[in-house]
Amino acid sequence: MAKRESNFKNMFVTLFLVTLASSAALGFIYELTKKPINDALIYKKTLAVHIVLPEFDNDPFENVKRVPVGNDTLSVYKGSMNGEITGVAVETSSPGYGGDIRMLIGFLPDGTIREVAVLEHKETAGLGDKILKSKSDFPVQFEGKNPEHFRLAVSKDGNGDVDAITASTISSRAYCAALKKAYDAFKKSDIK
Amino acid sequence: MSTVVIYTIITLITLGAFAAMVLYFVAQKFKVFEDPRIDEVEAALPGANCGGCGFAGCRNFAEALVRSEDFADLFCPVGGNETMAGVAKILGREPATQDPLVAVLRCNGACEFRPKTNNYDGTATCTIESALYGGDTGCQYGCLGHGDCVEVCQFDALHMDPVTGLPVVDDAKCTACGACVRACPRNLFELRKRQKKDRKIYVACMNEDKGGLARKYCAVACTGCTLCFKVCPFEAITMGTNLAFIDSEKCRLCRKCVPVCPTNAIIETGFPPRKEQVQTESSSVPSAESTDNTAEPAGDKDISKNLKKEE
Amino acid sequence: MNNLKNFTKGFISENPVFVLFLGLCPTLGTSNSAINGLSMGLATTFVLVLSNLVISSISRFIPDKVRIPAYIVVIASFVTVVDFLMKAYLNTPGKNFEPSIYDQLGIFIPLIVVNCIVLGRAEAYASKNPVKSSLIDGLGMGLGFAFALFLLGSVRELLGNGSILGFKFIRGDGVLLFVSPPGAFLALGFLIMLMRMLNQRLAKN
Amino acid sequence: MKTFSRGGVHPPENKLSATTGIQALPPPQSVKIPLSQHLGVPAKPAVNKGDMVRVGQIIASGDGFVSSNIHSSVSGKVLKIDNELDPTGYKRPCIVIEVSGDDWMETIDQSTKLVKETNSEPESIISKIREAGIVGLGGATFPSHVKLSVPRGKKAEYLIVNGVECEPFLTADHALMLEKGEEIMVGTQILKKALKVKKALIGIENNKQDAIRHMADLARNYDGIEVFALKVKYPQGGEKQLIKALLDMEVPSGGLPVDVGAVAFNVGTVFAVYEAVQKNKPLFERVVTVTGTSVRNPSNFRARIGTPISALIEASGGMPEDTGKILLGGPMMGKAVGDIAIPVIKGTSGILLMPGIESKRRKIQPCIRCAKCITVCPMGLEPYLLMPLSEKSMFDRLEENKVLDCIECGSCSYICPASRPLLDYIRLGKANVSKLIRTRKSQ
Amino acid sequence: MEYILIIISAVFVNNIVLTQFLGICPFIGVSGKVDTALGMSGAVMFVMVIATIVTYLLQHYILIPLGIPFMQTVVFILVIAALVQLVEIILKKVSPALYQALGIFLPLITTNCAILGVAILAVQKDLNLLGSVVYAISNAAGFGLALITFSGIREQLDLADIPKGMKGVPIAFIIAGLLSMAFMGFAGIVK
Amino acid sequence: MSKVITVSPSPHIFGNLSVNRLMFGVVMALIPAFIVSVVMYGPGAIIVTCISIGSCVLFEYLIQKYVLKTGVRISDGSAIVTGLLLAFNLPSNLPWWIIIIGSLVAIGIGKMTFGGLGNNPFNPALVGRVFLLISFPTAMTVYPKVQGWNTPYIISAEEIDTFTGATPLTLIKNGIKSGRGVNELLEASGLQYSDLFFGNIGGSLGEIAAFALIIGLIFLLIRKIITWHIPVSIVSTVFFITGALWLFSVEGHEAVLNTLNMNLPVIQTKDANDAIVLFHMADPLFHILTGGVMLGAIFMATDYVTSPMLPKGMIIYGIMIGVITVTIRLFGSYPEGISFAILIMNGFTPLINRYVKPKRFGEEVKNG
Ligand SMILES: Cc1cc2nc3c(=O)[nH]c(=O)nc-3n(C[C@H](O)[C@H](O)[C@H](O)COP(=O)(O)O)c2cc1C
Ligand SMILES: Cc1cc2nc3c(=O)[nH]c(=O)nc-3n(C[C@H](O)[C@H](O)[C@H](O)COP(=O)(O)O)c2cc1C
Ligand SMILES: Cc1cc2nc3c(=O)[nH]c(=O)nc-3n(C[C@H](O)[C@H](O)[C@H](O)COP(=O)(O)O)c2cc1C
Ligand SMILES: Cc1cc2nc3c(=O)[nH]c(=O)nc-3n(C[C@H](O)[C@H](O)[C@H](O)CO)c2cc1C
Ligand code: SF4
Ligand code: SF4
Ligand code: SF4
Ligand code: SF4
Ligand code: FES
Repeated sequence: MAKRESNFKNMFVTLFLVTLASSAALGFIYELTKKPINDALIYKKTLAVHIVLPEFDNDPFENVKRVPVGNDTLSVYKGSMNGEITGVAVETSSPGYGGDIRMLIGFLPDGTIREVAVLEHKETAGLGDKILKSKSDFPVQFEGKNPEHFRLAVSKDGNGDVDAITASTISSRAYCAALKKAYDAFKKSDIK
Repeated sequence: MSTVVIYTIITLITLGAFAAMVLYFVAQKFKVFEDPRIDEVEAALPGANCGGCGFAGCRNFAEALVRSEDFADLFCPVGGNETMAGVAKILGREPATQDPLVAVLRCNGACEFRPKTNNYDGTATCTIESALYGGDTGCQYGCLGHGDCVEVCQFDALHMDPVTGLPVVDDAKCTACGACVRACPRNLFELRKRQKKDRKIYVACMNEDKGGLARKYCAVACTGCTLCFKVCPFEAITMGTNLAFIDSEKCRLCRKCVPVCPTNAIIETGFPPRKEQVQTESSSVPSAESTDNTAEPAGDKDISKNLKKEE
Repeated sequence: MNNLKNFTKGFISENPVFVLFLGLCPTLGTSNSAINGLSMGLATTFVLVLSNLVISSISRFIPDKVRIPAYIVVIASFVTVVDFLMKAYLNTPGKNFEPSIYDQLGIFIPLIVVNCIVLGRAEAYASKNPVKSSLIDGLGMGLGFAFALFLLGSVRELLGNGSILGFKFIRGDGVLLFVSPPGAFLALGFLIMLMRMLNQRLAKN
Repeated sequence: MKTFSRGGVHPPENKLSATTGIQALPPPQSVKIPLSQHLGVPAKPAVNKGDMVRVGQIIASGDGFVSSNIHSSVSGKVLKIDNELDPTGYKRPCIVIEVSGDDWMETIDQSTKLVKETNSEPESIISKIREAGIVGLGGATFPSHVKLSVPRGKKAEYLIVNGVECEPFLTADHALMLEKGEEIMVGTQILKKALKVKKALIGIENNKQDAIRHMADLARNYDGIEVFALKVKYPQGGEKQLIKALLDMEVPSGGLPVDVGAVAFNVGTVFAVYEAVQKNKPLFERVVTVTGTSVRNPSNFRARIGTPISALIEASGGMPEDTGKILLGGPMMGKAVGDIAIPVIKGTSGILLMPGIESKRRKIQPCIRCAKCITVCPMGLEPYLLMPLSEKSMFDRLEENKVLDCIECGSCSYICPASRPLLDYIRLGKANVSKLIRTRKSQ
Repeated sequence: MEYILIIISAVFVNNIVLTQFLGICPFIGVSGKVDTALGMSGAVMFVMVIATIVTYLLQHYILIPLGIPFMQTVVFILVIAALVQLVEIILKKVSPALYQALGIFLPLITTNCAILGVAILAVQKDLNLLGSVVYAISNAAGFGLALITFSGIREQLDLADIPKGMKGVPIAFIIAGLLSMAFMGFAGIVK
Repeated sequence: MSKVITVSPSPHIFGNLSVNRLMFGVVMALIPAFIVSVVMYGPGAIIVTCISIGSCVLFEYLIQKYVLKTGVRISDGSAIVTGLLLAFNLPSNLPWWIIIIGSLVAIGIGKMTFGGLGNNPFNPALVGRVFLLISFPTAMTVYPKVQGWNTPYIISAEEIDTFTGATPLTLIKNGIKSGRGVNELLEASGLQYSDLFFGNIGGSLGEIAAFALIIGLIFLLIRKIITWHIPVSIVSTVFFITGALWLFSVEGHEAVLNTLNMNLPVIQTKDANDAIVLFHMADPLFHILTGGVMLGAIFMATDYVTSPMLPKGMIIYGIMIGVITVTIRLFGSYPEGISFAILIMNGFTPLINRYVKPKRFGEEVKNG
């Protein structure tokens, strides 16, 4: 009986010590890594803007404009250098084959498309996912084009200048539609 | 220290302590007794699950061992005495000892000695063939050669000899598990006491036909002529139905019986070659054989030729 | 020599993935590319080595009944540390917006804690052996695990994407199935078979 | 037209000897009469080496529960009682008799006159049948007196007479029905009386139109006997299938025909019963078909038990050159033997000589799960499954899957496109499972 | 509707074993026989639901209020380990029959990714308590579905002659791969 | 008795069925569909079929001879059937190397890893096809337009839009996705039901002509190679489920309103922006005539090795295949689901076989 008693005490004490040590250590390390973790999160959030816009020194997440286009409302971020606007990023989306394709589009002040980042998509691997720059050259054809002159529709449909992805017309159409929406928002937002 | 660290510490410690306490008390309350020795014994067994002990696997055997009063009938042939001693130590009992055994094949009816009388065309397993009829040779006792025994040996101790068409036991690998004994429909395997250097002397035949008939279909059949029986100084040989049997417990490996066998049905292994003098002894075989009234003259010549070839 | 053997056994003869079939979930889940496999393997190695170290040095003081909870707390703490570190330093998305390594490994980082290799090694080896050999054992097993993941990741990446560690050998896509879930099972199945044959070859010689 | 509902195959019928009638074969020079011609323990010899015996004399008595008496089929001297090759393919005890003359016991009524009336009581009929050593001539050689003693608590209601003869080639029953129809009718009445039943049903397959007509004509003069034509389908002659076809009742799994109130006898058995009861003649001869595609004169012989099959083959024109296989019985269930010195026994319904090319089995291929074997199995079993279970010794699952219900009809092996030896393994499985059950029971 | 989507998603589209790779060890380890697979599925269902409820409560009433969600891993695994042991002990005493059927699998479950994985995923997906329970049940069902199907195939293959090198685990992975490939057909049913 | 007598257990005679006869029967039954494919797709159909059969047989030979060393058994013809059916599941312009990968997967992974004929739990041809579909989605979803003998085998990237088109199912599915009605789509494409029946549509080699497949079915039934249970249960399940749903779709609603003057409700869902979406779908006849339903139901789901053994099991299997097919077609990403459905149910076949047993003789005692 006595032995078991002390055994229980032993168990209790051991667990107590182990948990004490481990939780103290964890708490401590948490404090240490808190800052780098936060930095990484912030970088991740702004990465897309960094990619699509030319260099800027403001915080694009201040003064976000909400611009209604059709029955949707798009967010428009602007980037400026020394107070001068260097570009405008528009968050847009359109339904593709597998679901909504969400993109961030960077325009230069004159409306030229600078760079497109796909934030989220559910297109099929090997087909629709060629909208990603890492998978094909499809997105490259938009860079440096101004939708003013470059018609944002697939050539197959007869009213556009876009070469669609083979066997993925739907994704291509969605991509164009999203871009068009963004351009409309860009124009409406009147950022100059 | 920030509050986060303090909260961390408090939460984890509380949780740990709580878990420990609950577990401890519940464990006390809901205790079920299961003999922990079963696990220990099982760990001590070879784990081959071969069934050689007569139980359905090692765990089953372990349970039986733990439950048993003594080990009288319990023995693991694979692990042998060593394992049993280990088990006995765990259970604090006297180990059962048993002389190590080894399987031998009691048929020497290789293709050359035992011509085919018909052609078997069914499924190539011994059990199925023997259920159908006496086999494709005139001997209905001998090996059928489809290797059911080889199939069941888990220790890779058996393989078919393509020339003789008979299975061969690899003494080094045989654990005397007895699987082949159970598998052979002709009951050709016997577990015999292992002697040093794997020496063995045994009658490699199970043919119960009368001598002449036996000889007619198989040149190396035991004819039941009783010569070996008469020559054995240790009464190790008994006569069955037209068949001699050498008891491995009694046999002292004197080798006297081997040369007297007129059909070379007694096999000796593990011995050094015989000296010249023995050969003269063996040349007296034909004369001894004449006491066997059923022997056919034609067979005589064959046998003596065989004997000469072997020596 | 003995230490060397202790160290190398985790690679082929006692490889946790190919031979012992432990830690299969992360193996399958994170091997869609070589770099992911390698990262996961190294993260596991980190936990394995440190927990082996700690456990073998404190095991003497731990009563049997609370052995497992105590070990789990130790291991889980190291896992959390890895989680912190990766979240801080391996959490940068790629140039083309590919998810960060931390995001790709996702749920499998906290799950290191239930990886049978870690607890298994703690139980079977570290708790019974001195610190130094436990360390070597942990390192060997961990690197063996990492090796397996890297190998599987490379195979899948090569077949599925035509690249290794992101370095492309072909234009366009590969056999896409290999980077999707079924490919993980198939590739691992065949790799285990090959490893088996290799082991047999080795055992014979 | 009636038939059984599940499974069955249609092997080519090849009834070559259907119209040849029955020839009596004279006793050979010597006979070998095995002591075990029935299920159950072998009979005990009642004569010694050197004794003189007469035709019909009891030479071995069956004492066991399912054992039966054995009578000498010839007159002459007992040469020896020794192990001889018998139809089992093993050497087993036989009484070898050297024939001299043809001296019948005087108790036997040798006339061919039909004796219709019987005054015997059921008990004395059964004891006469036992004395006469009658066993089922349909193949199973189960002692008939045992079948007639209905176990307590069960009641027989129908007597089934099995004139189906569904095995290809065999015509012994067919010939018997044509020549001894009247006797069979009387035998049926006797059996009805012994069983205390009112109805007898005779089933005959439709490929024996003449026999159906003949028997139906005769039956009109007898009370409570009905003849049914059955659609040709193997294995209609299996008693469970026959009962299903005639009465639309299924003998329960593991049960006996009496469980559904039926008792079945082969027409040959019925004829033997007639002879035993009315003529006092024990069972020492039977009708044997000798046939085969290259046999010169396929015939039906009335042969003495113990006659070596070589004598019958000789009588039908000799062994054809191309013979590759010798079967006792039909091609579906018959037993292959390796020697022609083997004697005819009570259960030998035919001798089939198969040409060498036909007797080779085809190469085994993997099972393609075509389910043909399930479709043809009259017992509703799954042979494709039973075979590997037996091969891999999974006895529990074999038992679960009713391996013991298999009647060994061979339909599954017959149909299998992959030439799998299904029945070989199923038989093995049956043997192993029965062994298992026996040890379980004894424990 | 929302719950139906959770169920379809977890059972078919994102099957926990075949596409999420959780609980592979028992999937490979105890799938030799259909009966065992049934037992294991039951045990997983039981533990998964309880564990998800407990961890949900811990997460939402202790870790988040105290501001220490990073302690998730440590706390969850500790609780799950204790819980499994508790269930085992109680089951053994209270219902030996159930213990025979399920209990023998319990030790396997402690170190099973599926339990901890589902607990963490349920939290990550921000489901409410009922949602978490539905999520746990459907994942367990998905696990059971995959495991039982798989054991059926393996039992059948016991009777076949698998090439030597493929026997056992390799062939199990091939089957899992093909099964997973077949289940890819459900892609897109739940967006 | 000149030679040695043979002894073997009974039975001693055997039926004249054999594995290669059965396989050859399937090949015969596939010939009408092959002819249609050649008529519609020209040389491409022949090239794809030859490469597929040739490489399947070759891989089987090589694996049996050099890897498994079990002895070569290609003469049983199962590899030919696999090759043929694999080809029938591919577009007629598939590059040769993809076909070879498909054959390698079908034979190597789908069949030989399990020990070859009779042991594989999954249909080898479908394993090959689905593998390719997932691995090379572009090549596997671009079908040449029907141009008879002039259809090119190799289509360059530039010409892809002119020479290729979608299958009817894809057409409808994509159309519905972009919010258009089925009738409108059918009209725009000029598709007739007779085209569906006689194969004047885009698709895999073997799936286009329902009539040729039905001829094959009749042949298989007459020769007793298969029973009706699987094909009939699959096709009728697809028909009835799509039929029932169709009644509540925009198209069915219209049709019912026009013919019976009944006003059935229409199923509605909401999209991401909370807008109401009306349910569109093609009619049941369209669903059974298009895609691989016929090919799958008649030739692939009936594969002995991978389908249940008993009629009852076959019907359960067939119904489930139908249900899964329709589910994938209407709700999944893939326009066609029969391949997946068959593979999934292949996985359940052992369980079906385990629990569905034949009625044993004497199982229930009918009389007291
Ligand atoms: C499995 C599968 C996935 C598909 N995924 C996509 C996709 O991601 N994006 C897309 O636009 N179309 C996708 N499609 C649709 C087809 O490729 C369709 O044929 C095509 O969009 C229309 O044909 P076209 O591009 O040649 O005009 C998919 C089709 C299938 C079968
Ligand atoms: C042990 C045993 C007992 C039997 N008892 C009876 C019985 O009491 N009544 C009966 O009609 N048949 C009995 N039979 C005979 C069988 O029902 C059956 O007729 C016999 O096995 C031959 O049938 P078969 O030629 O179809 O195989 C018995 C059989 C055996 C093996
Ligand atoms: C597959 C099979 C086929 C049989 N065919 C016949 C047959 O054609 N004729 C026959 O009389 N008995 C046949 N029998 C034997 C019967 O089942 C049964 O044993 C017999 O009718 C009982 O009568 P008995 O005891 O007089 O032999 C067959 C048995 C089996 C198992
Ligand atoms: C009726 C029937 C249908 C078949 N269907 C297929 C099939 O769909 N795919 C295939 O690879 N083989 C098929 N085969 C051939 C063969 O059964 C197949 O290769 C085996 O699955 C290989 O083990 C079929 C054979 C038959 C008799
Ligand atoms: S010894 Fe027995 S089991 Fe072995 S091959 Fe000979 S007969 Fe068969
Ligand atoms: S030879 Fe026989 S007794 Fe020896 S190990 Fe093999 S099976 Fe067992
Ligand atoms: S008939 Fe033969 S091939 Fe067909 S399922 Fe039965 S065993 Fe298999
Ligand atoms: S031999 Fe047995 S398993 Fe085969 S068909 Fe006949 S009853 Fe069925
Ligand atoms: S690693 Fe996931 S269950 Fe073992």
